[in-house]
Amino acid sequence: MASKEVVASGVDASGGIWGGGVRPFGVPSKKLGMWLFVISDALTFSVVIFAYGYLRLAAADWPRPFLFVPSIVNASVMTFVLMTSSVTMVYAVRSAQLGLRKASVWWLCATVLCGVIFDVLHLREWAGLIKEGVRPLQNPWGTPMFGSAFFSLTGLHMLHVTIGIIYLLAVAAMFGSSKATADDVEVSGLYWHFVDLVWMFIFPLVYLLSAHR
Amino acid sequence: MRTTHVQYAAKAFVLAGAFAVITLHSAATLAAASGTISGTIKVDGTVPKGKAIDMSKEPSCAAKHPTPITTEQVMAGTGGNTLENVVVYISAGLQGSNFPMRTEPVTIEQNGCQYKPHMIVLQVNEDMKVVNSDQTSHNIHPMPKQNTEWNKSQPAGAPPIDAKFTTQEVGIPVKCNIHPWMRSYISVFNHPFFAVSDKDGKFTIKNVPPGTYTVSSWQETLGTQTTQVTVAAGQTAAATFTYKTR
Amino acid sequence: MSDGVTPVVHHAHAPTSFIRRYVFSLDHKVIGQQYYMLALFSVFIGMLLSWLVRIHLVWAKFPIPLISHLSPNGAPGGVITPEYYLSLLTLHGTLMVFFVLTTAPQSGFGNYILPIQIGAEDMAFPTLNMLSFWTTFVALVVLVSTFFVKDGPPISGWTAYPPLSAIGGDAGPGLSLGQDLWAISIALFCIGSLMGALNFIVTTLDMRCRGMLLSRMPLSTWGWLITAVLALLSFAVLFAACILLILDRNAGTSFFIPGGLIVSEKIQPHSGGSPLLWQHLFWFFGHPEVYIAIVPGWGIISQILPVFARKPILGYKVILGCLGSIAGLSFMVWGHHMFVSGMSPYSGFLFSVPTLIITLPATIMTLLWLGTVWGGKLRLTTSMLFALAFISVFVTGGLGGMFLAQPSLDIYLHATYFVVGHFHMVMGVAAIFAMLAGTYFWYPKMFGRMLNETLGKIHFWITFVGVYAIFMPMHFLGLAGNVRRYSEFTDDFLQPLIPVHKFITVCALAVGATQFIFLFNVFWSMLKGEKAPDNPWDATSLEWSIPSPPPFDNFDGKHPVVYRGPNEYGTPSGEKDFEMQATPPAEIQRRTI
Amino acid sequence: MAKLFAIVMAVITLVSVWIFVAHTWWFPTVASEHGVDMDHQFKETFIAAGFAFLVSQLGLATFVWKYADRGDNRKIRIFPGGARWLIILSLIFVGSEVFALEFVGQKVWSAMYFKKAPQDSLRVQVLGGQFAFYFRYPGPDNKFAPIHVDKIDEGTQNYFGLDKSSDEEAKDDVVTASLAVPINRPVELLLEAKDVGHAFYVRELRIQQDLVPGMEIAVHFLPTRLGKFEVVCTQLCGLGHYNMRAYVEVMTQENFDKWLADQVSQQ
Repeated sequence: MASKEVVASGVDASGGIWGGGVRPFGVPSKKLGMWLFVISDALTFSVVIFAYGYLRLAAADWPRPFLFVPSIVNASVMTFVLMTSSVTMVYAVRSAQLGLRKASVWWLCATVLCGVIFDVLHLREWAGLIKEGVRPLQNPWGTPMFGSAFFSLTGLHMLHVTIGIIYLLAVAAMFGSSKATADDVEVSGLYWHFVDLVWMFIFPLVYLLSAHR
Repeated sequence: MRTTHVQYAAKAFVLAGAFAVITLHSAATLAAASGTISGTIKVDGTVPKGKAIDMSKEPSCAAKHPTPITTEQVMAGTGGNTLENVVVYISAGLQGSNFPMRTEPVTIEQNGCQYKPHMIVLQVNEDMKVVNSDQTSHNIHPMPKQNTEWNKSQPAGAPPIDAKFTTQEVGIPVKCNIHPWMRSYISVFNHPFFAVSDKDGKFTIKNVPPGTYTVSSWQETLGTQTTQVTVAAGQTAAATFTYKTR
Repeated sequence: MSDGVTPVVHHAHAPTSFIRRYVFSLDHKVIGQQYYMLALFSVFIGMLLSWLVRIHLVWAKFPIPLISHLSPNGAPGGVITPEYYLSLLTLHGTLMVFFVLTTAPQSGFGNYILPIQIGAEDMAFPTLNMLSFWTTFVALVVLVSTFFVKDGPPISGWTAYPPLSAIGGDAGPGLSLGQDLWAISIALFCIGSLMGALNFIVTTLDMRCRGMLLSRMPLSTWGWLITAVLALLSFAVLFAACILLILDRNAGTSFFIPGGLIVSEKIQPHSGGSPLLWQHLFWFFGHPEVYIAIVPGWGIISQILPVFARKPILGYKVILGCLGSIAGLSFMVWGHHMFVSGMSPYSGFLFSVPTLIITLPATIMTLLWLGTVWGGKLRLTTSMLFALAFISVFVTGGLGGMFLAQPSLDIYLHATYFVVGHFHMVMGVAAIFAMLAGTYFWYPKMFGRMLNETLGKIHFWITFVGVYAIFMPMHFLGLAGNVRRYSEFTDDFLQPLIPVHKFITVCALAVGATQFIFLFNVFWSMLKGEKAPDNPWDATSLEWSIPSPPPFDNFDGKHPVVYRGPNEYGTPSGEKDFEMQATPPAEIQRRTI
Repeated sequence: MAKLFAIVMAVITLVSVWIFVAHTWWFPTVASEHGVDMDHQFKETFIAAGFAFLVSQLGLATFVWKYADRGDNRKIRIFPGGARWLIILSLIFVGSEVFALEFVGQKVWSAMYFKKAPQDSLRVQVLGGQFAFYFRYPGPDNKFAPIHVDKIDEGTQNYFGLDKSSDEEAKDDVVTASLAVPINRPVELLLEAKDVGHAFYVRELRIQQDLVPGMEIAVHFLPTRLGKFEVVCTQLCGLGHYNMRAYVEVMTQENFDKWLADQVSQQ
């Protein structure tokens, strides 16, 4: 009886400094932590998206202000930039794992650049809408709630992108000066891909569904 | 040494005498120089009857009214052709700003889930007491435009609430958040020359310095009327207001 | 590193500076104690608030000393106004639900015990751990500060239903700045709990020592793990909801406010929102929250019962199944808080089915606990007494749920004292009994000294009888149609029930007073209590294989190895009737020969 | 200690059950048709719950009495059959309960909410506001005039913001501060709130329904007993919540007609 127990406990052969037990996922803690964060943050986003949908369905005349030119085009460009940033991120992680520090740092910077471009385009569009008279509780077209919902949802995403930019810069700096490991780059990648993924929901929901016709 | 003593005494006597003379003189002039404005608020047409208030949700108050009381937005005075609860005040023509503060205390009583009086008039920064004589909590809630809005509850047995208003404002509606039918109006003036018409629709404004004034009357639903009045020292000037009702 | 083993932050010696050691400490043990003390503070504040509430309910005109200084407007001359009653009620609810029921059993005991029980040196992210505590601390400060702002704490209850909570000062006192601070406090609390939950999950999955298979983890650890998952998923939702509420209040949005509202004779500048949206979001968090409060309790009880019954827990894996399934179901039943809220009656009907189905795992667990008690050799320590009493009050409270789970009965019972009695019994009393059982059980390990058993027994008996005397009558009041959240019972209908309220108030005062015995016991024993041995209760899990209190890095740099599950009781080998998880088989053989 | 625990638990259990059974505090007598089924439903639930309560509490008490450690060298005993029988037992208990209560016992719910109100029912609009209920009868034209929020004024008792000068339908609307309904005629209430959330709760009629701002929610019932009952607010609505109430009186048809005529005269 007892001897069997020993065998069972011997399953873990990894002689790490802590020699921990059997890991169900074999995931490094930081990565697992980031996954969990992504899960809960995804829920936070889905609440705001749910609220957006709830109000949109409840409203009789939800505005469809986005002309193909410039709004939809602009949004598509933003989408494209963000997807590009995902690709560059993938390269950053890959080269980090291959131990190519310099390359990885450059790819990270490219990703950050895309993020900045995204933010700039986004803010430009906000400014445009505000000039057209969109406020949290009024707009020239229809249901006043449009402004609240639009600004809250896209604003929350923009906040995430901005945080991501800072985060990636920090990681790039630390990885460059070898204070961070390839794992850290990969973890930051998880966050970045998640932010991009969220945009893939917001783009059709907020822009395409509200395209002017 | 001695001489100085004498001098002091002399000075003191002179000062005292001068003071006495001055005070007596000013008092005399004030009494002599002020006049009075008085008159009646008349109404032309039938005064709409108040609607009965259903107080069943507050048994302790309903018990105080064997016959259900009615809303007080227009109160006919005796004879039916005069109006009670109309505010009359000097709205223009006053010289200077520092007028004596009135002495009689201003109190709003919450009794039987009614505000008593219905029309409260007071001076800017004059103390106002809110008293609760009921066996239930009240919540006094003035809703002014110029002054700051406030909202205080007063449980049965709680001490009176002291309040002040800092700027002139006529007809601040007051409601009780707990008993929505309770309603009164507070009017605040930066001078002491105002009055409220009594049961016979009569009003009197005393100690008005001589001069020509614009006198206004305000009624919560029928609105404001104005007239010109000239007050002579020691005389009583008449001012009459007539409201029309459908 | 190839297989993803992560090095643990090694800090073999405690930092020397006072600040790093006791204030901004990274040590999970210190943080656990900090959480425990935070909860202790909150629970006594919350209790004093409930005293004021109870006194006001039955002696409305009785001037309460000192309180008029706390709030001259809220309690002129010590007589509590209706709105201040609601403020006290709101703060009582918020403090108890968030800062006691969510904090003590999970973050308090969990932080202190979980890493030791799985044989880890510390949490996976010590810094995150410290941050989560201090965020929670700030949240508490912000919440308590509402007592001192103009016109006092919010009056919208701990559920903060809009529009009342969303339109600001016009709706009544306390709804301007007080409500803002409330929302900010809760948002902060969400962040703190999310960080904590994340940390717990990673720690439990990644930091287990050699041989600590998932199937060998003590049930208390399982309880904390499952609770962490619940918290991770539900607080994320509440967080977003709070943000939307704050936006509605300050940024001019109106997610929760429909158009054309007239509040204190002003037409509100909002339109298009829906009050039901908040209710859905809040209760999507709110129901899991109930289990966040009670699941650690279940774990703790399932851990303590075998120790003092001297026999293995009955159906270890079945209990795991029950915990898991309840956690899963708890996300499908939020609608049962909204039967009469105007939500579609069909969904109301659908929500009631999973609600009643939750009874199944709950019943199984109760029967398994009874089965564990059956045929054991019960050592009736204070800890065990509270554990047994937990079973009793949990059953009582749970059965009340059978009534409320049915929409057709909820039509009558909703928002009556039946509900108050129900959730206090199951979520308040049961969870707190689990905490007390845990306190009497782990105090020797946490503070190195034993709690005084005599004081403990006095504390237990008055509390146990008292809670029944307080909360059972509330069920009867509910049947008689006594509405909750009323600051006075002024109408003829409720007059005859006031004697019952008087009885409840008296009992509440007595039980409350008894808790000060406990408080005294806790602090007196820290200094004067008798020194605790390593394993005072003959328990098996890892925390009892190390000195009490444990050394700074728990296992003194040694790496514990686990050879068996936590339930090896009543298997006499030599003089002992239990086997510790960490005892090597070789030693057992030596002993048995 | 063990005996004491057992006795205390037994006493608590029996006293609680006795108070339930003796109906020391109980529902006020029902006054509506669906309420009868509701009470029946409650009785069934109570029997099931009471049974479970007695068994588990007294079981726990006996176990503690019987199995307390008395220092003898008695061996512990594992529950015969382990968890299996207990699981089966709870499956049976809960299964039957869910079936009985959920699928048989939902008559009331469906009667109240799934069925529409009968055609001939008396329609009354209820408006909740801080802190009072107001009621509106549509009058002969059976139409409710539109509500003009800007015209709502409690000082002049224009609770529903009616504009009698311009709206034809407003002229015959009857606005009251307390509700009266004729007996044995179905009533449909249309519930609305003007400021924050409220709820409409009448114990004797066994109705409770939230009033949600921005929604019009309909409930219907059939009053079957004469009497004057309390309408109270059960959704926390502000400082006057405890005092937000009105009265509903179930009258004979002729009394109701008299009452209505009297109200018309007061408009």
